[in-house]
Amino acid sequence: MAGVKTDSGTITYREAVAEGIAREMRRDPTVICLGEDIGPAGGVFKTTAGLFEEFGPQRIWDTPISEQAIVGAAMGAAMTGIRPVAEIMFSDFLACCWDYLANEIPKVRYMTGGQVTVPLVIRTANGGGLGFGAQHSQAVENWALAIPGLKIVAPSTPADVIGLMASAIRSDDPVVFFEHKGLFASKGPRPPEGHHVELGRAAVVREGTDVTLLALASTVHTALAAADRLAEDGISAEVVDLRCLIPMDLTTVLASVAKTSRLVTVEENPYQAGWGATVVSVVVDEGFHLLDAPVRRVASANVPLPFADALENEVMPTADKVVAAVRSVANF
Amino acid sequence: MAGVKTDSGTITYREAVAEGIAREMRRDPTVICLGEDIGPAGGVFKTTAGLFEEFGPQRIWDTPISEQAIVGAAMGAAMTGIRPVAEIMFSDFLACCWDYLANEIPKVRYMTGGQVTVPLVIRTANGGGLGFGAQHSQAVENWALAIPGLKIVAPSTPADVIGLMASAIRSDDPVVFFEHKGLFASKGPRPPEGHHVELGRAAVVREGTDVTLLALASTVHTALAAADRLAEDGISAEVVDLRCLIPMDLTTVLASVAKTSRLVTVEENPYQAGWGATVVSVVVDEGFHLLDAPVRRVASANVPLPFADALENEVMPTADKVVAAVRSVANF
Amino acid sequence: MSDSTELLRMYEQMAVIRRTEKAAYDLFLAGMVKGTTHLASGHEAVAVGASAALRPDDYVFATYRGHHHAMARGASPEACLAELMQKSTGLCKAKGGSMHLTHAAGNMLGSYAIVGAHLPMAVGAAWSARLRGTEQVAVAFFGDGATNIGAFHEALNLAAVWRLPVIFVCENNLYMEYTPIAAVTAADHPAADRAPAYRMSAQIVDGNDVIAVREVVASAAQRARAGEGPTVIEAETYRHYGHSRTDPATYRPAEEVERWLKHDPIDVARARLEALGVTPDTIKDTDERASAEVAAAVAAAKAAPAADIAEAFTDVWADGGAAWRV
Amino acid sequence: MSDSTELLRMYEQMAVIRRTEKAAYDLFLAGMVKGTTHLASGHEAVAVGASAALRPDDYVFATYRGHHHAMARGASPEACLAELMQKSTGLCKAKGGSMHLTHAAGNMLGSYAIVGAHLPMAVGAAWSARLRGTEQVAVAFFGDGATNIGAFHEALNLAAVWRLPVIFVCENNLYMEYTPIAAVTAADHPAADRAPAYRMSAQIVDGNDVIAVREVVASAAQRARAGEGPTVIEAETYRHYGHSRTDPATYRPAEEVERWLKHDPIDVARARLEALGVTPDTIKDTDERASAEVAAAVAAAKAAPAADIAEAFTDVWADGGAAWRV
Ligand SMILES: Cc1ncc(C[n+]2csc(CCOP(=O)(O)OP(=O)(O)O)c2C)c(N)n1
Ligand SMILES: Cc1ncc(C[n+]2csc(CCOP(=O)(O)OP(=O)(O)O)c2C)c(N)n1
Ligand SMILES: [Mg+2]
Ligand SMILES: [Mg+2]
Repeated sequence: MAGVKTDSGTITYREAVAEGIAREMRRDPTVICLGEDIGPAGGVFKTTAGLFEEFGPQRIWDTPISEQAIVGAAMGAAMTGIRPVAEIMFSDFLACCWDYLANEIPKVRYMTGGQVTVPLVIRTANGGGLGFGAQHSQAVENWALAIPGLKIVAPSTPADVIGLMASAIRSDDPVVFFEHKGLFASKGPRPPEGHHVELGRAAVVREGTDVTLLALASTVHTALAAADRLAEDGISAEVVDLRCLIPMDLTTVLASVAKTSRLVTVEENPYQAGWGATVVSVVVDEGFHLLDAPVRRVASANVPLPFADALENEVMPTADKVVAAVRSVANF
Repeated sequence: MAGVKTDSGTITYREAVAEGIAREMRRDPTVICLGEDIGPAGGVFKTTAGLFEEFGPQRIWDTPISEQAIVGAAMGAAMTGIRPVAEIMFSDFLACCWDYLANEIPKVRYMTGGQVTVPLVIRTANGGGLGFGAQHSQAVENWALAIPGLKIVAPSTPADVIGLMASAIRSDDPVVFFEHKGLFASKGPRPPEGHHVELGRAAVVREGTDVTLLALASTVHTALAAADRLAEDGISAEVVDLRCLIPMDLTTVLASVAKTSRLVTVEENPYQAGWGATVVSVVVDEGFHLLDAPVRRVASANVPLPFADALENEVMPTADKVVAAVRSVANF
Repeated sequence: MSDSTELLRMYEQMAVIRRTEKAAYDLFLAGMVKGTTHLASGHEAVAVGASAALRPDDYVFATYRGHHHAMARGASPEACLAELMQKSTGLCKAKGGSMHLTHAAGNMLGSYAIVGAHLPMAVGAAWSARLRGTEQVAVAFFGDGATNIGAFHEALNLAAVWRLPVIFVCENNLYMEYTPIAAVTAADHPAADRAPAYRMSAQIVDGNDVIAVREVVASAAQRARAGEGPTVIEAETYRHYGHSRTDPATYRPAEEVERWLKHDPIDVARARLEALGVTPDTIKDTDERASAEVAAAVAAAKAAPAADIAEAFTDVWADGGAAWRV
Repeated sequence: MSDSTELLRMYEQMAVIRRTEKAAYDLFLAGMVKGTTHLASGHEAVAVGASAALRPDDYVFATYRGHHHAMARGASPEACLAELMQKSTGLCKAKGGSMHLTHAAGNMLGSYAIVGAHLPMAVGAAWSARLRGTEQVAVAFFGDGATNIGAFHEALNLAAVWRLPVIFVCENNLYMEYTPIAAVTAADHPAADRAPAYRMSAQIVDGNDVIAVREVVASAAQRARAGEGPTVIEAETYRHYGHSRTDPATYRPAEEVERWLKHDPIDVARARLEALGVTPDTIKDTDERASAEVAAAVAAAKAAPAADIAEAFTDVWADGGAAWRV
């Protein structure tokens, strides 16, 4: 085994995770990874494949099943000169170490009056659509959004995985990095060495004039599929990939709404307390005059995620649902 | 000590907690309490004062500092014929057992196809304004809102504490019951025996015509104070106490907005991912045509809570901030 | 029941479980089972031996690797397979899937997929039994990997402090997912060596010997019912497949795998049957009955209607519905 | 430094801590300190003894009851009192308060108010020291009550598996808030009796004897620096006040309180000084110097400007700001 592959051309989202980490580990010897089965096994999703071979056991650490110890130790290390990249295997398990994400990591800088910083990344496989059932399928980016003091990243393409991973690892602030399980097999161009995407810059991934579709990670693809279908009806949808929840790029969102006058959010997290609600509340405050129609949110239903494919599809956002939502506001 | 006091007249919010629990414990022998220091000590906030004396150690259980065991055991007991009322001392500590609130309790009924029910109440002291610092002051009702499958209660008055506690304990669904630390000393009429407030019914606590102030728990009082001041300016504010986040009484909210055409939410949780955002997103969807002005949200700032009073005041919602928000939309 | 009759019943139960899981595996390869599945093949004696020592009203809590526990407590192979195949006749209406098999009718109160989370639940069920005065026992089955998570510690301490009728049965199969438990645990016996930290007694048992498991669980249950508190049992066993369907388990030394395959719980039981004088013909009949039962289950599950889409919006609340707003 | 010089230094540090906390208490009664405060009076020898055994670059993590640890690692009484009094000169700019005293300049990396949460952090700091090859040690101080929470278990296991240079110092003061630890813990020595579960060695020490504490921490630190892994130390001590300012601590038997007050760590140190031949005059001078230092600190803290409101919106991010949006 030759470590992380670095040949050019295309790369999968899955490979991009390992590649993004490897690029930073080559740059900075203080970058250290820890997590369950991330070493010789290369991770349950193979998102750390090759790292152990390239960097060895002093930089890639297999841990016990101890989410609190993983994230708590990462925090202690981050306070003392290391840049840990901690993996929480499935994002649902963030609940097992939530105290660290909610009460410790994001608060210690503030409550010590700036005495300590916590430059760490918590990576985790997020999202549904794979039939993993209620405890292994959630999109929980909105949990993180509830906590001031965390930066939140959720890339939709392999290039963004690499570019945002660079920024996340170099950031002196704690970053929660959501890798979408449903995108691991997806492919895209491999970005050049040094590729880097600033945190808090949304991307207009498709231009349009009639409605803004605001999306994140998996739902960027849902929104793009919907936009294709809408184009057939003569509706021109602009698709904005938010990329990060914090910093939240409301400038780009408001600019898009200024152009389209209509907004539909496409979220995988449940409707209740989803991130789209926060965006909408800002738009209806600061951009009220821009809006010509009701704002709709296409999000997961407010139920746990069911196992069966057909049921899961029923409760998750789909292009069909986005198309229907857009049509319902297009006539205003 | 004669157990929980039951004399008539007025009652504090703090006493109402114990009284509300006691009334249900007298009715139903399967209601059992557990938590840290809730027994002979009567709880750190004295919200269980008298229960141990009246019901004894077989119904009031002191636990180790083991939030996961408290809530996990409550769950196991709830599945097997007991109605546990578990206390998590400060709501911030819900993070220490978040897996149970996020992944276990709210999902098990669904994922077993309805085979088991989990009739339990998790009570917790919520909110800031007392100088307890970043880890003991948060208003985290929005964390719970992120989780489909939990009912969420946050009363603003002693009578509602008792009435909603009755409904919460009798509910066959899991209920998170947020008691506001800042309200413990507040007083109100003691409701008669049998008093009961249905879950999911907002209350219009002050009628008005110009703007709807939507509030919860502590912020109901903030909103009422603001409404008094606005009245002096000739602005008639309607104040709606949401009482529960789930079920969410959007019927009452939409009816109020239909009347006032303006909405300002008053939330103690941080702005980012606050419950008001979800309400606003529904209003701007289903009630878009009702709105005459931007919707504003007065919420806590997106920072951890500082210790010093003056700083805490700076980041939390106040009547001043509500008045300013209302004035800014009144001229539209 | 004579010793051999009871053992034959256990043998048959193990045979049915083994064949059901094999069917699940084959259905995977045929594309008829999706999502993830964690087979318990190799662990059957733990479930069957423990069940044989319990009362029908005792409570059982299991992990995502829980097919054997659901079936040992009475879930039918058909309902289990139908669940995996996303059929409306599934044990959980196809809403739970492999990782959440639950058979409440047999007081098997769920399979939980967050490692360790169910240990406090079992403590709570035992506490409830005490409160209701029923002399029921609660059993939590869990993996070696679960012994390093916080919930394990909190559950064992609370059970010990309250002297609750709960039995903690660790199925030590030497591995977490792909990492040997020894590499990440500061104890030789991850469960048993921790029991003294809670002043709890512990037993290590051959988890592939259904009789040994039954005995040790029976005596723990007896102590529990007598008010003598909880017990830790560490059952040494091995999984025949990889961690989940996508895992070829190449991280395990061939010699180790071979040694354990030679100590197959079904073979151990068969040898015991033979020693008790049960004839090869009787055993063969039993095997055939098991095969026939599972074949019928597969056929029935295949023929069953697909999961009902309307079920996506039921069962959130006790009223059967999913309404979050008024 | 001679034994008596070093002891006198420690004695003075304890005297300063004791007086600072007494001042905090009095300022409470005078309405000049708000919020909640957990005094460590009675625990001074643990902090001072441990600090004396550590290098300046070793790491310390403490709990909400952490005034003594902050001061033992060099935080000034003035900065601590100013913090409690919500002054801009406070140790944490009045943003942390009593429960979060932090003195990063002395590698005292925080006081954490969620029970047990800092134990994994200390493990992480020790891991970092190992990675960086510095031979630094990390020490986590925690209460007896913290030994029943999941993070304790996860931290000890990870520290043991990775053989990290971390010392877990339990300040066993017999009580959680109002509940005796014995009532909710399945072990006589809540920390020390758990150490074997992680193949870790444990020491029980008189936490009111500053010399004894220093010795036991020194030897644990030596082992840690030599790569011999973590140690659990259980320091038996007692708090003089209630749990927090609102607690009169009536749940403690009078006889017990009296016995412990007679075993005051400052008295123990004084007796040791006398045995070493230090004169009463020298001790009196030391006491007076401590009193003067604290009186000056009180005066300075009182005179300091109130917390700057603008600070509400700084220090969220490493750039010093609090912007959540673009
Ligand atoms: C809290 C948590 N962390 C991680 C996982 C991912 N995971 C699932 S199974 C497993 C290994 C569990 O090993 P063990 O407890 O020995 O059980 P076994 O699979 O061997 O039966 C892991 C790490 C999880 N489900 N829950
Ligand atoms: C996770 C968590 N649960 C509960 C509390 C509330 N609480 C604060 S201090 C305390 C008692 C702690 O006792 P111990 O660990 O013995 O420390 P001591 O106060 O005696 O120093 C409790 C229960 C908390 N802060 N964090
Ligand atoms: Mg295992
Ligand atoms: Mg204590």
